[in-house]
Amino acid sequence: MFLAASSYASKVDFAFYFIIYTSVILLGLIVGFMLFCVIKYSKKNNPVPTQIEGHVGLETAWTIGPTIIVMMMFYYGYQGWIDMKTIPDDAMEVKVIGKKWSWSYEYKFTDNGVEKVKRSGTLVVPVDRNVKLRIESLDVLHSFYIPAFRMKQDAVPGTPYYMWFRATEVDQKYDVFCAEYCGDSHAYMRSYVEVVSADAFEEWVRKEPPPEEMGEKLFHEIAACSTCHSIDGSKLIGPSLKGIWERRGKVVTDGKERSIVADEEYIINSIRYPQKDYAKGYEGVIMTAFDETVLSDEDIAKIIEYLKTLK
Amino acid sequence: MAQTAAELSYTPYHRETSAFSGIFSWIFSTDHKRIGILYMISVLTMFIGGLCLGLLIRLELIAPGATVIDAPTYNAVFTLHGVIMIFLFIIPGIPAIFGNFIMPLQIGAEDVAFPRLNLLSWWLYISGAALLIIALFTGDKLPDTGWTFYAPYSTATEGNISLAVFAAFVLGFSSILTGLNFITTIHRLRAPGMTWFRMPLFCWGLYATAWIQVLATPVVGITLLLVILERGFGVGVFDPAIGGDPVLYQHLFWIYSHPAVYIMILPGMGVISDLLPAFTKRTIFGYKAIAFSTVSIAVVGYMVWGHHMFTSGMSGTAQIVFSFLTFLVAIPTGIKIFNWIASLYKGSIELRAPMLYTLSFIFLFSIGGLTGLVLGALATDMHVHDTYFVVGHFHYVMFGGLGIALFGAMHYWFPKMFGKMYNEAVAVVAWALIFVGFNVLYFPMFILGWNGMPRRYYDYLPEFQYWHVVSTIGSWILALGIFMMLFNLIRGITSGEKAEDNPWGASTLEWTVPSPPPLLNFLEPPHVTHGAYDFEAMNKGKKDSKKKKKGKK
Amino acid sequence: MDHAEHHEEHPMIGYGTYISVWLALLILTSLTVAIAGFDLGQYTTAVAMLVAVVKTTLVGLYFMHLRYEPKVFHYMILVTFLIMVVIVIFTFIDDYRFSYLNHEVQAEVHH
Amino acid sequence: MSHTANVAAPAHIHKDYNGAKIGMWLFLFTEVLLFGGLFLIYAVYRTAHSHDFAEAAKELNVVLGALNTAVLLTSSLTMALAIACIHRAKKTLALTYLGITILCALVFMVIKYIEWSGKISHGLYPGSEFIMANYSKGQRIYFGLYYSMTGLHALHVIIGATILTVMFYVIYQRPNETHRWDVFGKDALNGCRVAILDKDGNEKWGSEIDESVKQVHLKMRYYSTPKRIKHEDYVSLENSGLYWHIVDVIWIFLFPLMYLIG
Ligand code: HEO
Ligand code: HEM
Ligand SMILES: [Cu+2]
Repeated sequence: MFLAASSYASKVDFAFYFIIYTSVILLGLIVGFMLFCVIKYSKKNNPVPTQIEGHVGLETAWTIGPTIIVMMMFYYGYQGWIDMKTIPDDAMEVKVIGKKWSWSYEYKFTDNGVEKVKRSGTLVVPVDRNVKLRIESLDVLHSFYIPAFRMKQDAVPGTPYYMWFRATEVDQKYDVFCAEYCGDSHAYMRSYVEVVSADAFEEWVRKEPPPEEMGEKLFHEIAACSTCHSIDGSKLIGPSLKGIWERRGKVVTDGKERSIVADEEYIINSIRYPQKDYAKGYEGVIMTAFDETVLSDEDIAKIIEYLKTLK
Repeated sequence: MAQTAAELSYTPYHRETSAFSGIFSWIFSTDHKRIGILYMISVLTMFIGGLCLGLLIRLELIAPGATVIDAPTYNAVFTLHGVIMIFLFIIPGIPAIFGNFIMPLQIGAEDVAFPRLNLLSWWLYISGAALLIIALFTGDKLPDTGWTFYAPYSTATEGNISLAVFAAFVLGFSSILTGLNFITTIHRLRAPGMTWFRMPLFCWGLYATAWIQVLATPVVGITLLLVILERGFGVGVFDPAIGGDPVLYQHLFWIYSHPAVYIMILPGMGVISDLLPAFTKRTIFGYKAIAFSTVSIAVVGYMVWGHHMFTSGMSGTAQIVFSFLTFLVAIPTGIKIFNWIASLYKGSIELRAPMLYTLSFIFLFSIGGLTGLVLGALATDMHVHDTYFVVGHFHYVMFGGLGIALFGAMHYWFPKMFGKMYNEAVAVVAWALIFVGFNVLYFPMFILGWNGMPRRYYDYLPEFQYWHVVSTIGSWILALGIFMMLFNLIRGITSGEKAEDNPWGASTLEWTVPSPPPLLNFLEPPHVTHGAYDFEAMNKGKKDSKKKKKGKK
Repeated sequence: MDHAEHHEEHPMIGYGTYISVWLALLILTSLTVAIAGFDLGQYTTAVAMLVAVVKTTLVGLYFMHLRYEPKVFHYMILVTFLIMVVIVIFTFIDDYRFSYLNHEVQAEVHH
Repeated sequence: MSHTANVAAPAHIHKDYNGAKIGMWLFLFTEVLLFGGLFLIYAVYRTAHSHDFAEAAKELNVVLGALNTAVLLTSSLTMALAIACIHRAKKTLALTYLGITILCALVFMVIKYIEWSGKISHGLYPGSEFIMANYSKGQRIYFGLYYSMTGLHALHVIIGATILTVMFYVIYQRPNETHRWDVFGKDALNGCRVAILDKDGNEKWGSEIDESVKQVHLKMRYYSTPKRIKHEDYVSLENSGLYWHIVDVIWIFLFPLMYLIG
């Protein structure tokens, strides 16, 4: 069977196998009895049927029996779930932000008494440590799903929801999927969890990319603009941003066409209020709006610096 | 066979003349039998459309990456596949076709209570279907939300949602009218002596279904209307940008759509309860238990909708309550299954095509239902929700349940509806292909789902490919079987042998009228003196009437 | 069909009855409006709903003749009413819908 | 024998008076649940944002709302009276009451129009910039619901009024009764005789049915007297009345929930 790598995964698997094995037995009995009757009481073997109206004892038996069985199933289901839902108090919090079509992660930490935020496009977590996820969405519904942890929680715009896990295997990399349909590239809204040792984690959190690389990282990983905008001129969901800086172009605002120059103001507006102007040819294509909580003004400035390099 | 006096002197319903001629004598007919046939043609057409889309989905998924279509098209294809299969195939399915044709015959009525509403219901069905097709060819982008139309994606996407949603609204209306008609018919038009507990179980299934149709459909109606208002005017009730709560949309949607799964399955269960006695020649085991379990499924079915929302961000208490009640639904369903297999005991079983479908229904539906328990359990659903495990589950219950029951019904009532017989050997081969193809197609989905393959995925990781390929091959076997079955039935209509009035020796009332029945169903007003599956009384009755006839001579 | 022959004619309801019901309805309406003036706090809505239910009952029993209809009608109405209650209660069990919308709440189950 | 039964039968299916009423009530249930969905949404948001709802409700005009309640209640009365008059075969009076009912519907719509247009001119409508800028989430939802619920209700008033107008015409047309039998292809009728007899049983008019007859069409004129009134004469009016009353009942709930939250 495939790997189960979180603290509660084994309970989930137990509930699963309990239900499956019980079901297989029941189904076996049902099919067995059916086959037996079909042969034993075929028209040839039993030309004269016996009319049996019913039997109160049997009727009671197959009401009470299944009731007991399903209550057990409910109980084991509940057992595994209550673990998932009871978030340990000592858990380290990571913010998970879903948007069309990428996941990004934010870690708060203190460095010499200064509050800092680390952002990443991969969920890096220390092994054997309780991790609490605060799951948010910027646009539509998404669902944060790590099969190896048997864990899933929808990301609902407007409301954060919480989930937690404790990874049990070190130096592993697992897939993260989006499990709630969210548009064209739903199937590509993937990410990874990397489980590392506690020391490696501390080192990783504190490591900042050099400032000049930050714009690139934001563009490709954290804000993941690159899921919709190519940098090589090819057309994805949105227009390519190759040579965008100071490019002249046409946009559609409130149904009317107008010419613009892609200067700083225009780019900032396109990130903050993407539905105001549509690049011509992309009318109605809804881009996620990034407010200050997700991309600060400095972040946008860094992204613009990066865009300037895309000649 | 020598023709009896009755046969010589009646006009079958499809030959009857009316104020209209040609095709108009059908599409403007208020005769429940003609409307049943109209529904049969339109529902099966839609089914074939949906089936082709299903095959296209499977073809695309034969390998990772782009295979035959691009991602937006794929998303539109599964949305349409779902919408067509749910709203145009499976919900109208058995009630609209066989409920219309057979139910009035079974209770000894001349027609349904409101024949004109019945026709209106068909017209609404056609309008809904037309609107859906119009939605495909207008607007900038195909509707791509999945059949669940979840907000806020549905309120924000540029896809042509409003029209598609309106189509679903219209279809809901059609469904409501059918339900309203059947409740009134069963209350008011039962023949003298046809007491509630002498009714065939098929009628019980329809009766419970009809109540759900009447009391659940309006809720989805208003929900879909709100999606349209949201798109048009921004009323904001589901849009978090304005202040609304998308999870509330899910509550409202499932308040209808969970009871709707019982709209789908209860008529199918009714069919099975009718077919079993016909091919075992013995009364059904536990008639009342089956009747009551039908009603209790309908009732408890109203209280479990939250099991679709375990990962949506619902309160913990709600999750526990909904999970608990979900397990309770399994109990009446189990009672049915056990009574059915007990009905085989000491029968005199004939494995004709309808009976093969009946037995495979019990098998496939059980697999579907039992995997439903995995979904209903809290811990496991957190993992398998929105994966192929769910896709496997609902195809087993819907297609393996209702779909197979519908195929069985098509064979069983075929001689009554058309007065002809299909070729039995071809029917059995087609059944075998369907049965094998079905399992090869859908069983791998459980494995995929348990291993974490999400649903509604255009593309997937290479490690999932093996089972996807198996599944795609299964889809071809299944499709082959279905086309063979349809071909065989159509050939039966055009050039089948003439069928007797009661070719199966079944005990319910519809078999006492000529095949095909005359316009007003009964040549002599029926008088019911025994239960639906009372073979002894039926055989005695036959002897008595023969004696009488002899005596007259 | 057997029912069709002996459909019971319900007794003629006097004009006076209708007019009294109408007057009662108008009085109840003024009552609701008046009560809204006082501040009954959380009970305002409860009282308003209670009055609305009484008004509905009057309309149903007299204007819609339910008093004189066969029992089936009453059972059917009861079923519809119960379904409505079930839908509301079960939605309300999910109380995150109320708390979450305004402020942040923990998603844990507290035991 | 059996074939005559075939021909006569459809007529008596339609005479199932209780059946027609059950059908109507079932339809009313769907209406109740249609609004039920909205009331459920209302209940959830009201619980979540009770303060905002109370604030937003202050924008509504209680006097107009109460007036409209009275108008609808009165129309329900006249509707019931119209049916009572038909029972007693008082056609003119019934038509008068029915007319008043339709008039009330119009008055209701006019008042509704005044309310809505007043609000809209102040920028109080869903999605308006004014609302988005000045109102909290709960208040925006309140207005979204206000327009959806009263709008859907108004739509029902319009539909109801249309049905009543049709009924007005139908009753006005009475006492002309038309009966039509298709006899074409019903061999059993061949050779039968259609006749009109006077009270002594003498034939005043008569004719044979042969192949050339396709339809028998009878147009009768009678005057409604209490004895002659049959269920068929007012079951459709009663059913329209039921619809009208349910529209009223929904308003009975909408009024306090929208206008009177303190
Ligand atoms: C015909 C339609 C139909 C039917 C009859 C059912 C029946 C059931 N369903 Fe299913 N369902 C249906 C159609 C769907 N369901 C879904 C999704 C779905 C989900 C949500 C999954 C998720 O999204 O995470 C759950 C929890 C269930 C549970 C159940 C259960 C417990 C039953 C029970 O009623 C089954 C009862 C039957 C049993 C149990 C087997 C027979 C009994 C035996 C053999 C006796 C012995 C049994 C015991 C002792 C237990 N279903 C979806 C997905 C919608 C979407 O998201 O797109 C659809 C379409
Ligand atoms: C040959 C027949 C069929 C094939 C090959 C098929 C295949 C599929 C597949 C692969 C999916 C999953 C798509 C995805 O998640 O990406 C799907 C979805 C679905 N199918 Fe089928 N199916 C068939 C018949 C049916 C029938 C008969 C029904 C109903 C009775 C049905 C109802 C649905 C529904 C409701 C969905 C969900 C759509 C959505 O996610 O919105 N299918 N089908
Ligand atoms: Cu369900």
